Amino acid sequence: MSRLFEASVKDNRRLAENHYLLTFHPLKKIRRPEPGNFFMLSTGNGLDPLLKRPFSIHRRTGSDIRILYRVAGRGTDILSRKRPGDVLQIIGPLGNSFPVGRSRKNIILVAGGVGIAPVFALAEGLIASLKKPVLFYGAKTGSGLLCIEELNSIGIETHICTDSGDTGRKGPVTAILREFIQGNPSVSEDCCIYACGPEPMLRSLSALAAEYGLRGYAALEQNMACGIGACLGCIVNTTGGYKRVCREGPVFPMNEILW
Amino acid sequence: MSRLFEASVKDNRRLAENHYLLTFHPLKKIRRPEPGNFFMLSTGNGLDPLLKRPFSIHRRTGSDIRILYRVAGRGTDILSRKRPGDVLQIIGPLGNSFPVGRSRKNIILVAGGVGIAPVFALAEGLIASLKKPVLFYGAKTGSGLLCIEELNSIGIETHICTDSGDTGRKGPVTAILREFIQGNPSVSEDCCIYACGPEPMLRSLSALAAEYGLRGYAALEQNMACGIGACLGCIVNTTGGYKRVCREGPVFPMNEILW
Amino acid sequence: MKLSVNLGKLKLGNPVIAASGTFGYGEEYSEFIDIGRLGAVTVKGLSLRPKDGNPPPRIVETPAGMLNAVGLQNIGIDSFIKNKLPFLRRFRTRVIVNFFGDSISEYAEAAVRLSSAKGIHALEMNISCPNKQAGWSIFGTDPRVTFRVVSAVRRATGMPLIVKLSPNVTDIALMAKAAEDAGADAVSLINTLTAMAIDINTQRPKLANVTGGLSGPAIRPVAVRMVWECHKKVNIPVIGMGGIMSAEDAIEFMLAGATAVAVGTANFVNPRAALDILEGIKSFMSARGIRSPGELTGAVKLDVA
Amino acid sequence: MKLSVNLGKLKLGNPVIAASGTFGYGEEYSEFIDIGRLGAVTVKGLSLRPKDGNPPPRIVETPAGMLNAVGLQNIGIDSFIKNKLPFLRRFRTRVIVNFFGDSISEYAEAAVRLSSAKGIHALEMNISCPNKQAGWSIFGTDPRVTFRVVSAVRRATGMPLIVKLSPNVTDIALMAKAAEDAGADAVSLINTLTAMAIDINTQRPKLANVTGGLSGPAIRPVAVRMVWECHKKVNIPVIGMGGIMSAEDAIEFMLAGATAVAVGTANFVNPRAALDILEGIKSFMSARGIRSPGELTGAVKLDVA
Ligand SMILES: Cc1cc2nc3c(=O)[nH]c(=O)nc-3n(C[C@H](O)[C@H](O)[C@H](O)COP(=O)(O)OP(=O)(O)OC[C@H]3O[C@@H](n4cnc5c(N)ncnc54)[C@H](O)[C@@H]3O)c2cc1C
Ligand SMILES: Cc1cc2nc3c(=O)[nH]c(=O)nc-3n(C[C@H](O)[C@H](O)[C@H](O)COP(=O)(O)OP(=O)(O)OC[C@H]3O[C@@H](n4cnc5c(N)ncnc54)[C@H](O)[C@@H]3O)c2cc1C
Ligand SMILES: Cc1cc2nc3c(=O)[nH]c(=O)nc-3n(C[C@H](O)[C@H](O)[C@H](O)COP(=O)(O)O)c2cc1C
Ligand SMILES: Cc1cc2nc3c(=O)[nH]c(=O)nc-3n(C[C@H](O)[C@H](O)[C@H](O)COP(=O)(O)O)c2cc1C
Ligand code: FES
Ligand code: FES
Repeated sequence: MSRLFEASVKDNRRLAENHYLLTFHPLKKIRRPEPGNFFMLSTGNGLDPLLKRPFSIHRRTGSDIRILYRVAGRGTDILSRKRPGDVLQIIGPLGNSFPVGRSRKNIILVAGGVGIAPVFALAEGLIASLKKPVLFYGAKTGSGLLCIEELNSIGIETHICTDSGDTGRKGPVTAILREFIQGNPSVSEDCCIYACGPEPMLRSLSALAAEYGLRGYAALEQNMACGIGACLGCIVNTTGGYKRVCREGPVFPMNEILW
Repeated sequence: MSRLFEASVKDNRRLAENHYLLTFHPLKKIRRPEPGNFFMLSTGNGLDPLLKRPFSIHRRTGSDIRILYRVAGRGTDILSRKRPGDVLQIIGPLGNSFPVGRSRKNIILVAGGVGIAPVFALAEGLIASLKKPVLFYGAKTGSGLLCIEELNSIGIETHICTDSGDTGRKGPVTAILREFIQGNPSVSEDCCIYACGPEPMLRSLSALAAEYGLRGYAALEQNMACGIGACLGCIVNTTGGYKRVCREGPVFPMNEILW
Repeated sequence: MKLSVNLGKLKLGNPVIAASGTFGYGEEYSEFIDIGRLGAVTVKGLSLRPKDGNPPPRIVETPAGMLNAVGLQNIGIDSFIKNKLPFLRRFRTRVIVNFFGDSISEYAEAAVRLSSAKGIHALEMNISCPNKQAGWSIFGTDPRVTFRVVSAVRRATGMPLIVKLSPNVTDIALMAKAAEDAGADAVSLINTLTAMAIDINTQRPKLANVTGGLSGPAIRPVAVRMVWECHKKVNIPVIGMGGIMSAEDAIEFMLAGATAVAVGTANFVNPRAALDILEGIKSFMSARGIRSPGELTGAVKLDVA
Repeated sequence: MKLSVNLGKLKLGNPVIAASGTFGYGEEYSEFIDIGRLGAVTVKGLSLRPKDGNPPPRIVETPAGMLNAVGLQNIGIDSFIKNKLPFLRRFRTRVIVNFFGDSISEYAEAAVRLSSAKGIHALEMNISCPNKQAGWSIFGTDPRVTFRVVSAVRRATGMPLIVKLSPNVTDIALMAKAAEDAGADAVSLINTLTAMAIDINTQRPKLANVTGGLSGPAIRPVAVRMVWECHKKVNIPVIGMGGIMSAEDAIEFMLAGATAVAVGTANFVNPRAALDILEGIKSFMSARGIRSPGELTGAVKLDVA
């Protein structure tokens, strides 16, 4: 099963300002993606934009794959204008996935903004295997909180907050999590955090985890050219030296990342 | 009325292998294009392809404009995949038009392949003003003969030929025209030829016209960057020196062109 | 908010210039934009006598760029002054005349001739056009020769003098320095990169002239680097150009060290480009509370974040 | 139809090579294509000691291209021989090892070390990487220094020796000549063009290293021109690269004078690119009745049509 394939767009809908949900149908059988894995998608039709763009698996429905994305620049802008029937060149699934092999009692999920994309995939998988994760989900404003209905429908306990305070509690997601941990001292026993979001959020989350001695994993982002470990473009500095986000990651133990 | 405008694609249909008919609707009022005029159309959505592509006005229906085009490379390939609702950036109408001001008795139109695009526009105009042009139309094979039905519907006398002989008479359009001129000595009185097609065709047509002392005009093609006379990229060598196809042309008196 | 910038003795109302060879003699674009609103219009390169230029094909598209081998076709200085300059004089915009010669004395003579015409605000010496044959290119690739030809023109004219540099060199800052030392008021860069494309079906070069100059967004990262290198090396203002398509691109050049920017190939793609870019720069400045374009010039931050 | 080509003493089964730094150590692509079918695989540039390379961000996209400032990160020659070479030995493909040093003696020592390893078919000296600091770049920009470093390596190894040239020079043919005179078996070109991009929001360079190397289709017309210039000047074979995305592009380089071609950035966009290009060249040759790739090399027609 080659990880290079074409897919046709089945649906591409706007969820909120600058945020879209794309469903694509692989035109051949592909490997089953795990939460944390990502795909490299072509966007344009000429030589500009040139490189493929990385997006996390957000959901699987049958053989269809969904990605949830924010329009961040040229490539995602062009992507947002794809219509059903358009064909994409894709590489994937790529990278490692969230390590949930060992069962843990207390699973804490943390997402910031469009970082909900892979965290949702993980949540859905955990709930399917009868785990009871708790999700902390933050965004700048309420309109940046995505797929709230989907979250409700999988029935995950969700703590919501926004910087503006217009939806959920006001404040950064790490502050809400800190209160939660303080109010539930037992969570630190056999607990694991899985997170995805903007770098500042992940950085302060790492600090929080270190403070309470909690284990945790974060899915990182870095500019990518190849997505398969060849260009050495996507590195992150870790306690074990430079590592490739596309190959050794995108998911790294939080305590190994040198922010 | 600026000649820079946006238009939405209304229809884009395949007519024959590699040949398409695009109908676009200008999103603001534009100048009325005359037969021979052309438009510069954007094709891609990034910076590659970079330059706009020139296409002749083929037909007008109300405020909608039609162009008839052959997929010749990257830009036209991308164009062929546009769908209704897609938006194009366009400059035009540009260039001069076929000079039909003075009425002439014998009007001969000559088209090769997709060169029918502007010749049809001219034919339609002539017939609307109650002239009786005769059209000589050649292509490699029958499948390269475009808009035959439209030609029938405007009721123009059409002599068809193909290189392969699978449709119409076998041979180059200039050979058929030569026979016609020989069989109708009176045509040379007050006659004018208007032509568009591949360069070799136009070249031998010029020679034929010179031989019989016929006046004629040809619509030329040349690589273009700006379409408005600024880049000096699109020149053709004439008895009056280098001239810009986009500005002094695309229609030139055949006897002035130095092939 | 102030928009004006100084290029030595030349003062522009704003930092956006139309690049030589891409804006005709100004007329062609006056239908699309009010050219009077541009900081300056640079006209197609002129020589003492008119030139026919190269045979066609002269241009070909390449990935995110284009090659041209127009070959310096122009109507000649006299005809320009008589037939084109009067039109340009009607506008507020500054008129920069790009020119070249086949020898040092021709350069100087051209400068003299242009200096006496009314309505020209600055001269831009093209020592970098890659389309001329043979030894000619050394004007723009050997700093000693550059120094000599610029010095000769400097002696010949009191007008603001801009030297347009070729990117086809190992060390562009050295060339900028030579121009500065010879008395140039500003340098402009980059001209096109010498390049080539071959049609694999005919096995012939796609340009009749075999090689041509690459312009457009493809070359922008090279141009930004060169502007940055020159800005560090010389004390005269730098006019940045090469693939500017948007206000963002223009600001990138200013951060790298450009006092003003020129818009070239973008005019072909969008005849309103130069003005759209000016508007974009204004919005950027007002959104950031930047009071003068000079605050952006060379403001790239190189310290570790 | 014969596909093999000779690069001096090095014989390749076909003219398509994977370019250094864009194909990892071969392993990364073996899942997508049978790397044994490539003419050669060039591995990421190696040095005597492992190198960490530059901090992130290391890459950024630009119009029809990309900048990289990987900074020559590599696992070092010893680890390569021990951990990566055994995998490559399993394939029919030729293995070209790209390497560099910080001094002439390091270059020579690296060549000696690599020459004793089994399964390496040729060495490619990178004298052109623009990512190193300071005076280093003169290995690839001053023909006298190029002559000296290549001569030293030539004395150190009997293996086929390819010299990879920098495009950041005024006269690339002069550099190719220096390499030839010093005993190189072939030259490869082009490496990346030194370039820069600035984020206008943060006002910081988009690369942590400030400047980086531009690759991809954007640079192809410059690369084709340089291959043509070198082919005219030297008698050793030229390996052409720079923005090759398709078989057409590869053939364009061959017509300009390349004996073989290398595929770089295209691998990132399409991991099957190198093999697709090989297939395309084969179809082109058989459609035209071309019996050997050599018939294409330098076959551009320059006579007037
Ligand atoms: C493993 C991984 C998974 C991701 N998953 C998602 C997701 O599920 N949803 C989502 O909205 N976004 C995701 N991103 C971020 C997404 O890839 C970028 O927002 C996108 O590449 C921006 O492209 P652009 O052309 O719109 O922006 P531009 O800024 O125009 O892009 C220019 C270049 O920078 C690169 N780039 C810019 N920002 C990023 C970034 N944050 N990460 C990586 N490359 C970047 C682009 O790939 C491109 O090469 C993910 C990134 C990584 C590395
Ligand atoms: C005034 C004028 C009117 C035209 N009208 C029509 C028309 O009605 N229908 C039609 O099918 N074609 C017409 N053409 C030709 C059409 O412009 C080209 O076929 C088209 O530009 C090819 O673009 P491409 O990207 O598909 O090809 P590519 O070969 O990929 O294009 C590469 C570059 O070469 C230029 N180019 C290639 N061939 C031509 C050509 N023959 N003329 C001008 N530029 C060319 C392109 O514009 C582009 O810049 C006209 C050309 C001109 C000059
Ligand atoms: C068609 C064309 C003609 C040009 N003619 C001239 C010229 O006459 N003199 C000159 O100094 N530069 C000339 N240039 C170079 C441009 O002024 C500019 O330096 C270069 O194109 C890079 O900018 P751009 O990428 O924005 O086009 C020409 C460029 C093009 C594309
Ligand atoms: C990410 C990256 C890493 C590279 N590393 C090396 C290297 O280690 N040694 C070298 O000689 N060239 C290196 N190159 C240059 C390429 O081998 C090639 O010369 C250049 O990219 C032009 O070809 P392309 O446009 O097809 O990529 C690298 C290029 C890229 C994009
Ligand atoms: S993206 Fe190329 S190594 Fe990770
Ligand atoms: S296309 Fe620019 S002058 Fe004609």
